[in-house]
Amino acid sequence: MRNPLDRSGRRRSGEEETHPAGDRTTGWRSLLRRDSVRSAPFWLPPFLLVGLFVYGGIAWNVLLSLTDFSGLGTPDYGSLDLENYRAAFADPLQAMVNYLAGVSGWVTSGSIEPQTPSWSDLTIDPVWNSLGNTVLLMVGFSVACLALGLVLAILVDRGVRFEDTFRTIYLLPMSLSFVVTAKFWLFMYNPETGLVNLGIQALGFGPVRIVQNPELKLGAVAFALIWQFSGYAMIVYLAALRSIPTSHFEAARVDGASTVRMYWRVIVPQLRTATVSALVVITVFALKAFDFLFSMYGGYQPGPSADILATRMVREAYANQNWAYGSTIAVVLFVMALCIVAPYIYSQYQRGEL
Amino acid sequence: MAALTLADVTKVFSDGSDDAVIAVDGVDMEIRDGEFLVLVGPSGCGKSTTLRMIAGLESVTQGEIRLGDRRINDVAPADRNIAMVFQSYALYPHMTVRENMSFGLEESTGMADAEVAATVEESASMMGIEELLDRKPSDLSGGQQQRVALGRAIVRDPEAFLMDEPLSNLDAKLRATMRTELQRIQEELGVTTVYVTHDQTEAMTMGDRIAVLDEGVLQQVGTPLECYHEPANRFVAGFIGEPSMNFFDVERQGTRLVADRFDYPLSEATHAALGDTTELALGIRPEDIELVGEPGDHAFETVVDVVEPMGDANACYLTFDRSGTDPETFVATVGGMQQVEAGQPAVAHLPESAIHLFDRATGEALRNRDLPDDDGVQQAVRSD
Amino acid sequence: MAALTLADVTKVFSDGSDDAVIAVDGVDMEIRDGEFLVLVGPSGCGKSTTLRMIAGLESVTQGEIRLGDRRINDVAPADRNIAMVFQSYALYPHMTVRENMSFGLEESTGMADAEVAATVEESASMMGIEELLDRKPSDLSGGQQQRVALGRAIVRDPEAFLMDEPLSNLDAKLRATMRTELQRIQEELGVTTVYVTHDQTEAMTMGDRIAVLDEGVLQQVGTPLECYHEPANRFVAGFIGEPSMNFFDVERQGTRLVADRFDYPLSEATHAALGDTTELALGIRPEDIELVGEPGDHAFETVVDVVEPMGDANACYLTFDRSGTDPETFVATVGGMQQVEAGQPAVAHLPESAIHLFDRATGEALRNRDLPDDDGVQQAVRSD
Amino acid sequence: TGDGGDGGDGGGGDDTGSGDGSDTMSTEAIELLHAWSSGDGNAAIAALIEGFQEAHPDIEFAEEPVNGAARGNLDQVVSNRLQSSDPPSTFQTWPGKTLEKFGEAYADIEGEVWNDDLKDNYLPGPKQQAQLDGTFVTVPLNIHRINNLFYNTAVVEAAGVDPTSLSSPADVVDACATIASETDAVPFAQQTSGAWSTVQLWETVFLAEAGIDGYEAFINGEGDVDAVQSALENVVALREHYPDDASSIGFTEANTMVMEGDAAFIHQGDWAAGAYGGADDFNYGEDWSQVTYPGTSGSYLLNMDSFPYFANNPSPEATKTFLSYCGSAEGQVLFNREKGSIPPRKDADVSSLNAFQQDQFDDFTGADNQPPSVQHGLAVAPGVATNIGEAFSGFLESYDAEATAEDLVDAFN
Amino acid sequence: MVLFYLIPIETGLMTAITSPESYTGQTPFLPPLEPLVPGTGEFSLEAWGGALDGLSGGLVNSLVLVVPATVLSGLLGSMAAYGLTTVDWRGQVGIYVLFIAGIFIPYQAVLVPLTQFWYNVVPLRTAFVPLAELLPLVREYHWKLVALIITHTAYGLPICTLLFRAHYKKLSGEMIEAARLDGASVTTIYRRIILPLSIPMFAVVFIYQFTQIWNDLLFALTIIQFGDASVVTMDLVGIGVSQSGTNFPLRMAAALLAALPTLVVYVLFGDKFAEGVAT
Ligand SMILES: Nc1ncnc2c1ncn2[C@@H]1O[C@H](COP(=O)(O)OP(=O)(O)OP(=O)(O)O)[C@@H](O)[C@H]1O
Ligand SMILES: Nc1ncnc2c1ncn2[C@@H]1O[C@H](COP(=O)(O)OP(=O)(O)OP(=O)(O)O)[C@@H](O)[C@H]1O
Ligand SMILES: [Mg+2]
Ligand SMILES: [Mg+2]
Repeated sequence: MRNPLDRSGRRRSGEEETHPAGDRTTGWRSLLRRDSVRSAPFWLPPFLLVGLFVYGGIAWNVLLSLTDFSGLGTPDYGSLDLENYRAAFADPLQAMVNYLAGVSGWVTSGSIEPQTPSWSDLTIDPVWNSLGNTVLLMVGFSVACLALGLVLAILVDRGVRFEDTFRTIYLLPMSLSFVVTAKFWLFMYNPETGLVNLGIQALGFGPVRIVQNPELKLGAVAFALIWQFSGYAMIVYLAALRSIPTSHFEAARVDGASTVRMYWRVIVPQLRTATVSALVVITVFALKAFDFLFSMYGGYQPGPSADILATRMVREAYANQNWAYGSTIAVVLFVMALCIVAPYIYSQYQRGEL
Repeated sequence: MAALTLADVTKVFSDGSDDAVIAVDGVDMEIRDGEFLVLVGPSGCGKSTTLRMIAGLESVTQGEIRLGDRRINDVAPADRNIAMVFQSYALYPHMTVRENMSFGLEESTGMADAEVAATVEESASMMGIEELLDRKPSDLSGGQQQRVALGRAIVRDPEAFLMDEPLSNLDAKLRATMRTELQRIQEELGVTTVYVTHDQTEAMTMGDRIAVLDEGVLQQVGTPLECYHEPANRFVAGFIGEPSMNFFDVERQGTRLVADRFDYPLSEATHAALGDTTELALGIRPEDIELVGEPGDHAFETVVDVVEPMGDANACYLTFDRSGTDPETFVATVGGMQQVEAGQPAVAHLPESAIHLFDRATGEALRNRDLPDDDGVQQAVRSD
Repeated sequence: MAALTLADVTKVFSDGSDDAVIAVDGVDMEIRDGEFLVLVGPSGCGKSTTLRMIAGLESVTQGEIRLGDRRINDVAPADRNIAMVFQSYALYPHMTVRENMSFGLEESTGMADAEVAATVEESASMMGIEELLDRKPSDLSGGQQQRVALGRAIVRDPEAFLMDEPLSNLDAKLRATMRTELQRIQEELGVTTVYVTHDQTEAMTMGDRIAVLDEGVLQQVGTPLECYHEPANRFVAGFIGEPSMNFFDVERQGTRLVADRFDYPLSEATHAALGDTTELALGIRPEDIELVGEPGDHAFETVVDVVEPMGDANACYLTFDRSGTDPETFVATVGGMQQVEAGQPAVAHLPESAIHLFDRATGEALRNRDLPDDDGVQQAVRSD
Repeated sequence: TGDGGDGGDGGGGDDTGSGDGSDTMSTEAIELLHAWSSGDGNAAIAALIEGFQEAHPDIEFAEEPVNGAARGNLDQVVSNRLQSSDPPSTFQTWPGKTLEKFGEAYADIEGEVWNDDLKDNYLPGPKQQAQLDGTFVTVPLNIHRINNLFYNTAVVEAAGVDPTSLSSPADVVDACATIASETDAVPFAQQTSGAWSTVQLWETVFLAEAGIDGYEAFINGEGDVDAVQSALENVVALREHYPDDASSIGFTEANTMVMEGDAAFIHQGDWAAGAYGGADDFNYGEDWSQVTYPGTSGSYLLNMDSFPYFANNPSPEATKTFLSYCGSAEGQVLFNREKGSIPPRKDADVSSLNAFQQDQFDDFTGADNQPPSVQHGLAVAPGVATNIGEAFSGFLESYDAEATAEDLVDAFN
Repeated sequence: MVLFYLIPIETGLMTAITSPESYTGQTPFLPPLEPLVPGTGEFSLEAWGGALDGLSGGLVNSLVLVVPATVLSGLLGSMAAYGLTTVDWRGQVGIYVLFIAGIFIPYQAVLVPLTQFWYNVVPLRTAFVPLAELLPLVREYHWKLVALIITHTAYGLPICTLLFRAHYKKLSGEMIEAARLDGASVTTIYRRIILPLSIPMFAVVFIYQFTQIWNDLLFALTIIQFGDASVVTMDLVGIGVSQSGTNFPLRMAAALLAALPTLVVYVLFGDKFAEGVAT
């Protein structure tokens, strides 16, 4: 059925995507072997470095999460169990109900029984709340960031003048440290003098408390992060938009699509790759939201509506010296991160980009 | 279906304060209802710009474009009822073939879904791409993509087709196939078509008429054979035909044309056509040069520099003097069975009936070749 | 300079457990010292793979490649003393032309800097790119880049040139120019050259010999005219020549060939060449079909379906029956001045001297056309 | 008691050892980690060290301010050091229950540092806080007081409110209402972007309402939910009188409102007065003043910094010498003059401190009791403190007194 | 829109050039034009002097940290990407996946082991004592910076590798083959072809890493902890805050001063960054 031209054509283009010397197999061995040996000096040292620090760290951390390590002293690697995970994930059903019912509110902890692990005199709350917030923050932030970045990119792409200047301006916030931006945004959210509220008032609504408002808190954090990083999404999208042939825009116009429909149906769906690559970096930023919360709320106690796994982890580990439990939360956070990476890596693999 | 009229159409690109580019310069032409017009010209001559103005993708600086009786200068592209096929096909990569074809119908008409589906199926079967309907463009070969792009244009049942080098991304064999197919479909649908190409074969074989553009100025509009045999000027003569027409700069001295290396006596009739012009260019097509045995009035001694055998014919590069490193040559096409070898002397006969003479200053054709009476070419010329 | 020998060279790509692709299948050929061999074949037939094995960019699964007397199967690419010109030119974008050309010399020879510089200058002047030496590739036109890529190959004074569709990114006019230039340089340097292309004209005009490849298997090696006039099999016959040879499936009944729509009597000589085979394919080139007045033994009544005027010639698509929507046609090329119109009846003469007959099962040529004695083609055939 | 005995033995051993070679030991520099990297804290520690080195020129200092997120980070550093068995000589820490965090790492310094002089001159509250499970391990250096109500004189006068007449937290709410109706000023300057100010406020109100017994019951994990809730409700009532932007300002902004006359009251530790002292034309007694938070008279709600002594000390003798100096009236005065707090020693000569400090010192020495602060880690173990912090960060969102009260009582489980 | 992105920064700048005494915090986004516009504060650069004083040590340390860490992670990332695009063996995908997954490691997940590692496992500190005596300009506390450089390099590597690899895959395969035919070894190809062609990507990676490392607080807190080696973000946390009130102009001046290098890098090379991301 399939045209032989077609097949070889695709093979060839596939081949061009991969590297020249990639994809060669059998027989080629002798040279390859030489190549792989000769290229080992290139990838091996970085790999060892990453292996040692990143994966060594993770492995150690996983190990710690299985111990009862708390306070001073040394962890006892002799008795490993999943007690911490049981404590972390106690009562999942109730937690789910509570979280959904009270995403915006403050769920009384009485409804989920906190656990008392053997290594502690105090009860330990499960991680549900902070887990929920983390998911919410990551998803909300990433989606909004991409959306805003896309809109900006389209606007810039549609021929605003001084494009380079604009591009740089949108990127500027990214250059600032959280320590700085958190202070900026505390000021921006001030109900009396903050510009956000001046804006809301200009629209005819009363001043709104934002920073400690359980319904807006997480949103406010996300908003500030969006401010800081949407510029990045913007430039990635801009680049992608630039690479879509003009003829697609024109074909859609000739086909009778309005501008909005043209973007919605023809252009945006083509930005998948850009979305994925922007998402990678944006997720990395989302994982760093800890620093921002830390600076904004003056510590790792941002309150239940904005409590994320990272703040919870630091709290357990460094304030309460519950190292093992802190490590447990860190592992949860890591697994969550993996949930984002896995589809990404898989899609890359599918498209033959690995 | 409607005629398409360009009246004094001009397009100037001006980049703010920078000097402006006149891409299209007062083009006047009419594409008749159902006609297939091929627009040719060297790169950058304004072909695409002309097409894009017709499509509404580029504003018209001056002049008027009419589709039927309707002035469409200021009509939005979507409302012109014109379909365009792009060189790169411009298929939406994320949509299946079916979605690609439905898109225009959904966006520009109020058709019900079922009707859209039926129309798409119908056009697809016309193009022979029914089996491809659920594939993505990336899963199609070049030729299949081409067919889909065409299908996408057809499905909207437009009043005019515009095509910008639609076959240039295909390989030779496929191009030949698609060429005839495209012609067939256009004939079947009878839709007014403007087709941009820089491929000689396409230009000669596909169109009812050719429009030759150079530097934004229309040089000639005529049937392919008219342009081939009766070029309006030296540019058209040189541009149409491959290998190109050979040109020799000559000076008229009385009834003789004097070139660097030969003297060419003219008949009375030819002489009369030239008026006062003395600075001329003599043009002759490679296939009109005959290699004969004896030098004569119109036959000159030359040396064969290079022979390119093409199977069915040989391209002989002849020169008057083979001593230089890079000798000036002219080409003669001789039959594939005729034995010619590089280095061998040859007598090139330039029959007077086959020569063209151009005013060297203006390029205007003063005299075109004789054509056998009563043949198709002549008829076509007369009917214009 | 040395001859290049491929002895039973095979290349199998196997993707781990997946089924293997036999890209090149037991190719045996010798490219003589200083010869220009053109490798042609349809897309995916293994042309590039063959070339890359010679270059050392791909390992040889089986067989042997020799350059001169040296077996180079396991010699590193850099040590083979072979230069390659790529389709994309593969110039180093960050280096000037001079640096591009020096790179290979610096890396693979121990030449002193001054010597490198002198060699580069020399090759550059040979290619006429002295003025470009300090430009970056991005500042060059396609043709200039092509020339630089060639210069980069030349400068290393290799024993063999490999070129993989080096002209395919150029436009038609430039391609024609570069074609002759490339030939000139190759002749001047006398370097053994293997040239991959899928362009008919390049194949016919450039090479001393053509090697035709299909699905990894070598079909024929011969001079261009040999391949054109005396194809070894139906594949070569159909592949070489544009428009392609016409084929008719025929069955031999006694001394007659019986096709769907015509009977074709054979002369004794022809008949003898066929042996026992009865399932045949009759092939004839478009330019060998003559349109005559009267039907006869080898002349059949047909109808003209489409005429494609090309200026110097007309391609007539003839059919025995024009009633279907998409009639089966065959092509005859007739002179540009001959008047033919679609729909008109025509008698097609298929001279017995011009027909080819192939075994339909194996594709093997049983009988090729007659060639006038004592002409260049015949000589070439004999000399092989 | 066994632990104490061991510690005592060890201390004795050290003592004899150092007696033999005090010169050699003193070459070991004191490594003092603290978070006072800037401002008044930095000046105070500098003054203390300067004073010490004048007295003991032979002892070197490797004083290291730990920058960054202040105290939390400092704890992390120390924790790291302890885990690698490389403790510093001493570091800045809250005494009291906070000491439990590194409990095993401390050593007994009763006798050598905590000699009779110290024991006699520290009031029971601070003395209690210097002990971990009955063992003296740290030397409190200063005392901050939590239960202050500062006010801008002009504003309260304009509203016709007399702060000295208030006698209960409820009175404060009423006074705030009056101020709100009589003036444009914010009645009660408070920040809620961080939870700590609210914890302080609540513990003060709770102390007022539940009395010292109720308060002690709570910090011993036997708190009465209703009392806790009632105090929280008072805070909820006060909240009506916070600045509108309480949640986006920090403490210093809130304090500035009082100084500028934009707010009447502020409840804060005595460090609030540090800012007043630095301002021109804002004088104690005239432009601003302070009362013990209504309902808590007789209590001096403590927040202290202290320098503990590690076992396995890198510079045992020098450290002990330094800690002794910290326990001396001289050192404490040097330090607290800069810090704005008061010396823990009742015999300290506070004449060189400012008028406000002197008044506070009088309150201190005259106090019936010196309960430890919850917020500042003295009253509850670190884990409990974190739970309480969590409860309050929730409270700041919801102001749900009932739920928070439960959380607070549950914080001890 | 542009305003939205600039206002917070502009506010910081206006605050920073207000004299601390006259700062009211009422309209911090207006320029300080006190005598002309009441309530906006007086113009003064005093805060900048204070910020420079307070941060100079941190700035120097940060530079000592950021430059090598950035260059190292960029260089190693490019090498890894090159190695992983050239090699052909089964493990390649696995290794690359590990690199990619490394991008998403939350730093919190490794803080505990990291401290243990640098403080208890590696005797870097002791190794530095003799060095500090031998070499001028090297101080003992620099060991912490070295540890931090290595840590940042390790954690920056994954994303650098990802970026470079995406770039390398777009390079023409024929060009690399041409170089091989020209006789270049794997190393030469890297040095003479790949490296020069990576320059746009280096711009991206350098800018990205520069900001990330410069702005990082978490690792700095964990590894440097205290002392002479503290970097600018650590110094920044405490500056201008004291119990006598927050000196906003000083804080903002310090914030801007700390952000200055990254701001400059973005303003100067932002378009390179954008272009690089685009390629
Ligand atoms: N958007 C534009 N702005 C400025 N100049 C333009 C623009 N588009 C085209 N031009 C100029 O107008 C002239 C005609 O361009 P056009 O694309 O119509 O040529 P063309 O005949 O289609 O050439 P080609 O065969 O290469 O496609 C050229 O000189 C080109 O540089
Ligand atoms: N690296 C590879 N791995 C697997 N199969 C390959 C590889 N390279 C080429 N092939 C296959 O080998 C066959 C020959 O490919 P090759 O590139 O040599 O064809 P070609 O004749 O050069 O085609 P074209 O004219 O399209 O360039 C094709 O079927 C192709 O799919
Ligand atoms: Mg064009
Ligand atoms: Mg190929």
